[in-house]
Amino acid sequence: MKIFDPFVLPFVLGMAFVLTYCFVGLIKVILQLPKDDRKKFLRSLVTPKTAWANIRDLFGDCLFHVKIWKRNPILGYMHSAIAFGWFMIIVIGHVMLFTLKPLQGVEIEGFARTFTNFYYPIFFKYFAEEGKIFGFLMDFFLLMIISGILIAVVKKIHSKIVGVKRVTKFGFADNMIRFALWTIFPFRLIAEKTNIYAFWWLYSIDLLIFMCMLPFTRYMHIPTEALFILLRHAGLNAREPRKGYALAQIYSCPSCGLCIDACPMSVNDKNSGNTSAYFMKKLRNGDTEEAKRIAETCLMCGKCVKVCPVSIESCDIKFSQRAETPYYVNSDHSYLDVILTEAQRSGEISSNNNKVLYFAGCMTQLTPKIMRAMKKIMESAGEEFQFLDENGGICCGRPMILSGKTAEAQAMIAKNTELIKKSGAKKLVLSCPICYKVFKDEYHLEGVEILHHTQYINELIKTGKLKVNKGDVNYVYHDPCELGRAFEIYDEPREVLEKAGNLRKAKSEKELSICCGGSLGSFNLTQKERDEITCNSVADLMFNNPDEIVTACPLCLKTFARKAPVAVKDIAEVVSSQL
Amino acid sequence: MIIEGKQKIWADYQKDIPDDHYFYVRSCIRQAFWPGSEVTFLDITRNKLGKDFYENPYHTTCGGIAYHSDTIPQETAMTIIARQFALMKESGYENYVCSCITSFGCYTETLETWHEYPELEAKIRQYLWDSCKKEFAKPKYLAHASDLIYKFRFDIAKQMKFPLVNVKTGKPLKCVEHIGCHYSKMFPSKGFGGAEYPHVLVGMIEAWGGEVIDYPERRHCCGFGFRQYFVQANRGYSESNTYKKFESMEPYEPDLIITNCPGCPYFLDRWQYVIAEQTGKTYGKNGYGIPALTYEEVAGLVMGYDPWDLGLQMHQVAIEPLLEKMGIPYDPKKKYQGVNGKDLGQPMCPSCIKSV
Amino acid sequence: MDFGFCLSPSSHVQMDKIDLATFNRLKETNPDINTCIACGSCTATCTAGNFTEMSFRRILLMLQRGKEDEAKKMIQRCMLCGKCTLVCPRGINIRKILLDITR
Amino acid sequence: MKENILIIGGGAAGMEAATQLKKLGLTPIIIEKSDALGGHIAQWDRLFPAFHPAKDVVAPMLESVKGIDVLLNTEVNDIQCDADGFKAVLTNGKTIDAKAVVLATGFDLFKAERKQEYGYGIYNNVITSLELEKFFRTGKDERINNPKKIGFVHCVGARDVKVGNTYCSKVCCTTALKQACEMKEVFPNAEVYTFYMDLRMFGPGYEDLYLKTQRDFDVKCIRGRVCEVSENMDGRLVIKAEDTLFGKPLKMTLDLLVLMCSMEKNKSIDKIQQQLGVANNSDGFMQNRDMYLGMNGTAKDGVFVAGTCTAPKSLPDTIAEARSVAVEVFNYINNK
Repeated sequence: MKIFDPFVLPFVLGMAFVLTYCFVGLIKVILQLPKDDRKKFLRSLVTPKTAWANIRDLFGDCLFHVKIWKRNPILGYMHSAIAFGWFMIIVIGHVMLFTLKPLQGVEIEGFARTFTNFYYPIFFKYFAEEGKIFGFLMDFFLLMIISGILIAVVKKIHSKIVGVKRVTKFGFADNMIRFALWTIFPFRLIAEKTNIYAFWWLYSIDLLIFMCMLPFTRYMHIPTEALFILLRHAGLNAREPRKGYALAQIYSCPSCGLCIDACPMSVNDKNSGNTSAYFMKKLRNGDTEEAKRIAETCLMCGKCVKVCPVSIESCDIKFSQRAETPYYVNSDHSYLDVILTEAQRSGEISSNNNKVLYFAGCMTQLTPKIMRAMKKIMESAGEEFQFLDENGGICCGRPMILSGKTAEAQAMIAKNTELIKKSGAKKLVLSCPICYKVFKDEYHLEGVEILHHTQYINELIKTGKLKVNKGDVNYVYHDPCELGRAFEIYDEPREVLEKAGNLRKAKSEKELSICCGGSLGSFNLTQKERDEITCNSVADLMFNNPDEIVTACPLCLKTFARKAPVAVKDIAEVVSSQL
Repeated sequence: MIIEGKQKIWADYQKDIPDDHYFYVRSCIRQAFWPGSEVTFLDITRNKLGKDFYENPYHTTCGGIAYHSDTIPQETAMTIIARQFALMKESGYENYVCSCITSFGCYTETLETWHEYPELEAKIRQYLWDSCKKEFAKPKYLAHASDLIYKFRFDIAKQMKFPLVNVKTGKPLKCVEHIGCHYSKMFPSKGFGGAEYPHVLVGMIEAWGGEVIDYPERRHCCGFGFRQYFVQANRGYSESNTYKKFESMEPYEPDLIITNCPGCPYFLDRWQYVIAEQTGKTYGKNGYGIPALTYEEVAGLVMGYDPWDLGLQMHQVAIEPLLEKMGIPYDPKKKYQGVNGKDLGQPMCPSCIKSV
Repeated sequence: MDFGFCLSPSSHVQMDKIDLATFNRLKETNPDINTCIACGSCTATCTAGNFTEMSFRRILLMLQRGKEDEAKKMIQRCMLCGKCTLVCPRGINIRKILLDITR
Repeated sequence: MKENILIIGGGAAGMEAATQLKKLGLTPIIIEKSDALGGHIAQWDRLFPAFHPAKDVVAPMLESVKGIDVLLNTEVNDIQCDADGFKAVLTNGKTIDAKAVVLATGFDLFKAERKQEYGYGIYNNVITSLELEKFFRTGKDERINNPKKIGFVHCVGARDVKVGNTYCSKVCCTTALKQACEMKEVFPNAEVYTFYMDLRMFGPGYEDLYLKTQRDFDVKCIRGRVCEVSENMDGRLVIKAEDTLFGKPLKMTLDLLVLMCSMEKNKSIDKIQQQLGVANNSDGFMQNRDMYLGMNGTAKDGVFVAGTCTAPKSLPDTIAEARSVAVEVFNYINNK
């Protein structure tokens, strides 16, 4: 009985390398975590709730690729065939190792025993018989993997057949390791079936190539994703673009390219290089300049995060990347102090806490029709209300945060908070989702209910304060990024619109809605590039030929108005016209 | 620089004034700061050239300083001017010549205003009658004293003893000409050469052998500006104008500055001292300044008048280096002696600009 | 010696002596920066300009006239809200330029 | 008697009017005081807004007047009007009888030396827009020696009560930007500045030219009129202006200053104009009957006007007026 053959050495070498690398990487990531995060992480491992989620997602995401299945069954099959099939082969290999006991009668103990166990399951058939049941299972999963690989080959040659418009473009290393991956299993199959000695070598060498290249290519996502799932469930946030949690995410990105098609910028092929897949790749390759540029080009619409099969929070990483840019001019918003007293002196702020406080926001100042509509709605509903910024207010701070200047935003946040608290109001209504996002995330307004006007209007209708007459206009609703994807406020606006008229569907809705292109998130996009995005988004909204496009964001409104073939209205405007 | 282009303009801006029989009025500032200049003017015109220049002892200020400092209204200034014209009429003269540029500006402005608004002239006529029981006649010709020296420049050149030439090198002296703003900037046609390229001083320099320097800030005001000077806190503005001019002319290394305004030689002279005290900078060679002279002083120098008779000791910037360049003999001991040989006492020496 | 007054600095912008390094750097990445027609929309709509002297139009001019320090001082007022970019009739990416100036 | 139409002026307006009148069956006669047809436009190199070669416009015009009587180096000495029409005595002694007269006498370029503070004719490196155009045509001008800094002054002799012209000369803004771009083409490393009071980009494609001037040619437009020009020791020009947008005066040294001279009424025709009884308007140009329906007519029956003799105009406007005057003359002759 053979217990060793030199061809196992390449595999053993590769395996040893990749295990060492992953172990060092794991330690590195954990050490890089800020202290409080590390504690959180360790605690999450033993907390039953998160532990269960970990197990569920490790199987669901890593092996079965549930999320990809949901999005694209063919790709789902491709991924799970390879991942699950491979996993099963390894599992069955080990099961065989212990049940069939191929080394019976050979006395090997200690290190040598461990050593043989290391490679035995991988080359089982060369050393021992599998038996019928195991033989069938092994062949079955091997063929399953090969079927997955066949789909991958088709996808590579002609991605549209499997429903993918754009695929990530790879460099030499990524192409090479992919070729290695594709050939591992056919070689194994041939080796097992023909027992031609050379193929065992080829098989082993392929494994060596794959494992040695793994840490330096996108396939690193296979081991890293498991760690990432654990970290994610611990509820961490990326604080630095290339360290700790972010590092785990960077290596977890499989460069699958699903975000490329999802990204609104991809409407222009030139800009599809600015999508998250490439961002992660630049970070992985240490190309800081490019990563920085992409981070600052991104619209921050968050769609890539929603479609990511690995749930990589690329927007957070982009934020942390933006925060790294040094600014040599410090903000000075000390003038805000004076405004406060001025506003109080002019009696703009009174302290009647029955009132609804309305904050229009900077962008709404440019679309006064929203303010007028809100005024009319609140009057009709018999609400007592007060404007916080009728004659121009203070920026909410979100644009500063989007620029990576979180600290600088605090001045504005503090002043607005003070103004709101001084008003004594218990309900704050906002018209701008950009404001809404920062008010929800960064403001500490305990005891004040913060509502976007879509929610507020819906509430007024539901409580009977507002009567809306149903008209016969066909509306399509555009979900603003910072209302929809950020807070999943999908139903309220739709309920409101159903009351005011007929709601038609856009081609992409809710979490798949396409950014209007006007986002403050991007610095670098030119007007022309933004216009392309807008046109694409408009076309998507016009899918069912609505009479009017309705949105709930002043910036979307202004942006769409430039390019839409039909009237573009804010939801407040629609409601106020149907009173 | 295309000199033909300037010559064309000079030919266009020639004014018609007679060369004799003038009613002469003095300048408040000049008779105080440069007393030799007006004396020299009368001496040259009367005694050297044999012209009739009458000076009436009852004439007064034209009111220009008060007018430009906003302390009297225009009607008051015009009434003062009307009185001067009445004196001219009473003395039997028709041609009026003034020593002061500010006055020249005021007279021109008054005559032009009366021309446009005859009712104002009638009103002033009434004011003058009410206040002095005098009647005036508008002068037939109005001239500035520099216009006449310009007109006589070739006659003066004939009597010239010391041309504007450096006796050591034989090269013409580099002369900066500075025209008082009120000479022709308000009414370009009233000045020889117009407003942009006035010829009145250029003509003298050329006739007397000097070389004219045209530097970028040539047109700029000396900085007097009345209000800017009279309020102490504002004097920095005044000084800054002079500073700007000197910074601009410095690379040309001028030997002297000729002016035709009362304030300009004063400020171009005195501010050199102040600039030197404040910044340590002097614009002449070897720690000296650049002498800023009146046109009469220059005429007197070229005609061989004694420098101290011309009153050149009244200048802050030492005149001696210029006298040496021109080869004009002078007695240093007499610099601070009065007319009767009486010692006037020596002024304090400034620390940064050479005074001897 | 104290005269009770002193030379006042020239109010002239000395175009021969100004340093345009920052403006030229910005021009490389934002070629539209030259196309400002000084309409003042950015200033009129500016959230910070509602309370302060903040004016992007002037900031651009300051950079073109070598008054970089003044420009950087004024930029401190900016809240980066982006209204200026929305109203610019020449489509200048003002917000990006504002950020780039401070880098 | 032939239906002679006397056209005074052989520039764009005169040539185009003659061409159209001939097509309408009348007999135009062009009187041109210089030795060639073409007028000012023939001295131009390229036209705004799209850098179209001027000769591509002038050449077909010259081609189409072939066969029309043209008297070069000739002016009208005397003109009389009677019931039959007009009797013009020319400087060559000939007399021409005509049924109608078209004044297409065009404009004179403002004499830049009149704006003394700019020092044209005094400072070597101050040139006019016309001289720059000649440089573009011939590549020769000894004053243009690889300039590093070039300035353009708008409104020289226009919108300026000090020179007696309060009107806008209409085409100089666009011409200045065109020439500024062309200077950048010839001297890519030069810094080019234009000093404008308003930029009046009134025609199609003009605003695009303005955008291109700023963005692609990197020409710097400064709002403010140059008020003073002097020469420094190196013979370079020192100019002063106020940057009115910045609210501060500015000073800079230039190697070349181009004066965008305005259009003024061509005064060589004054005597004939008087004899014909055509008055001047408040800008000193010829007074047409009215600026809408009567733009080609004058107070005198049978006397018509076309082109820049009535106001500063662009070439397309001039050509349009020349064509319309032909129709007016045709109707006049037929309704007589």
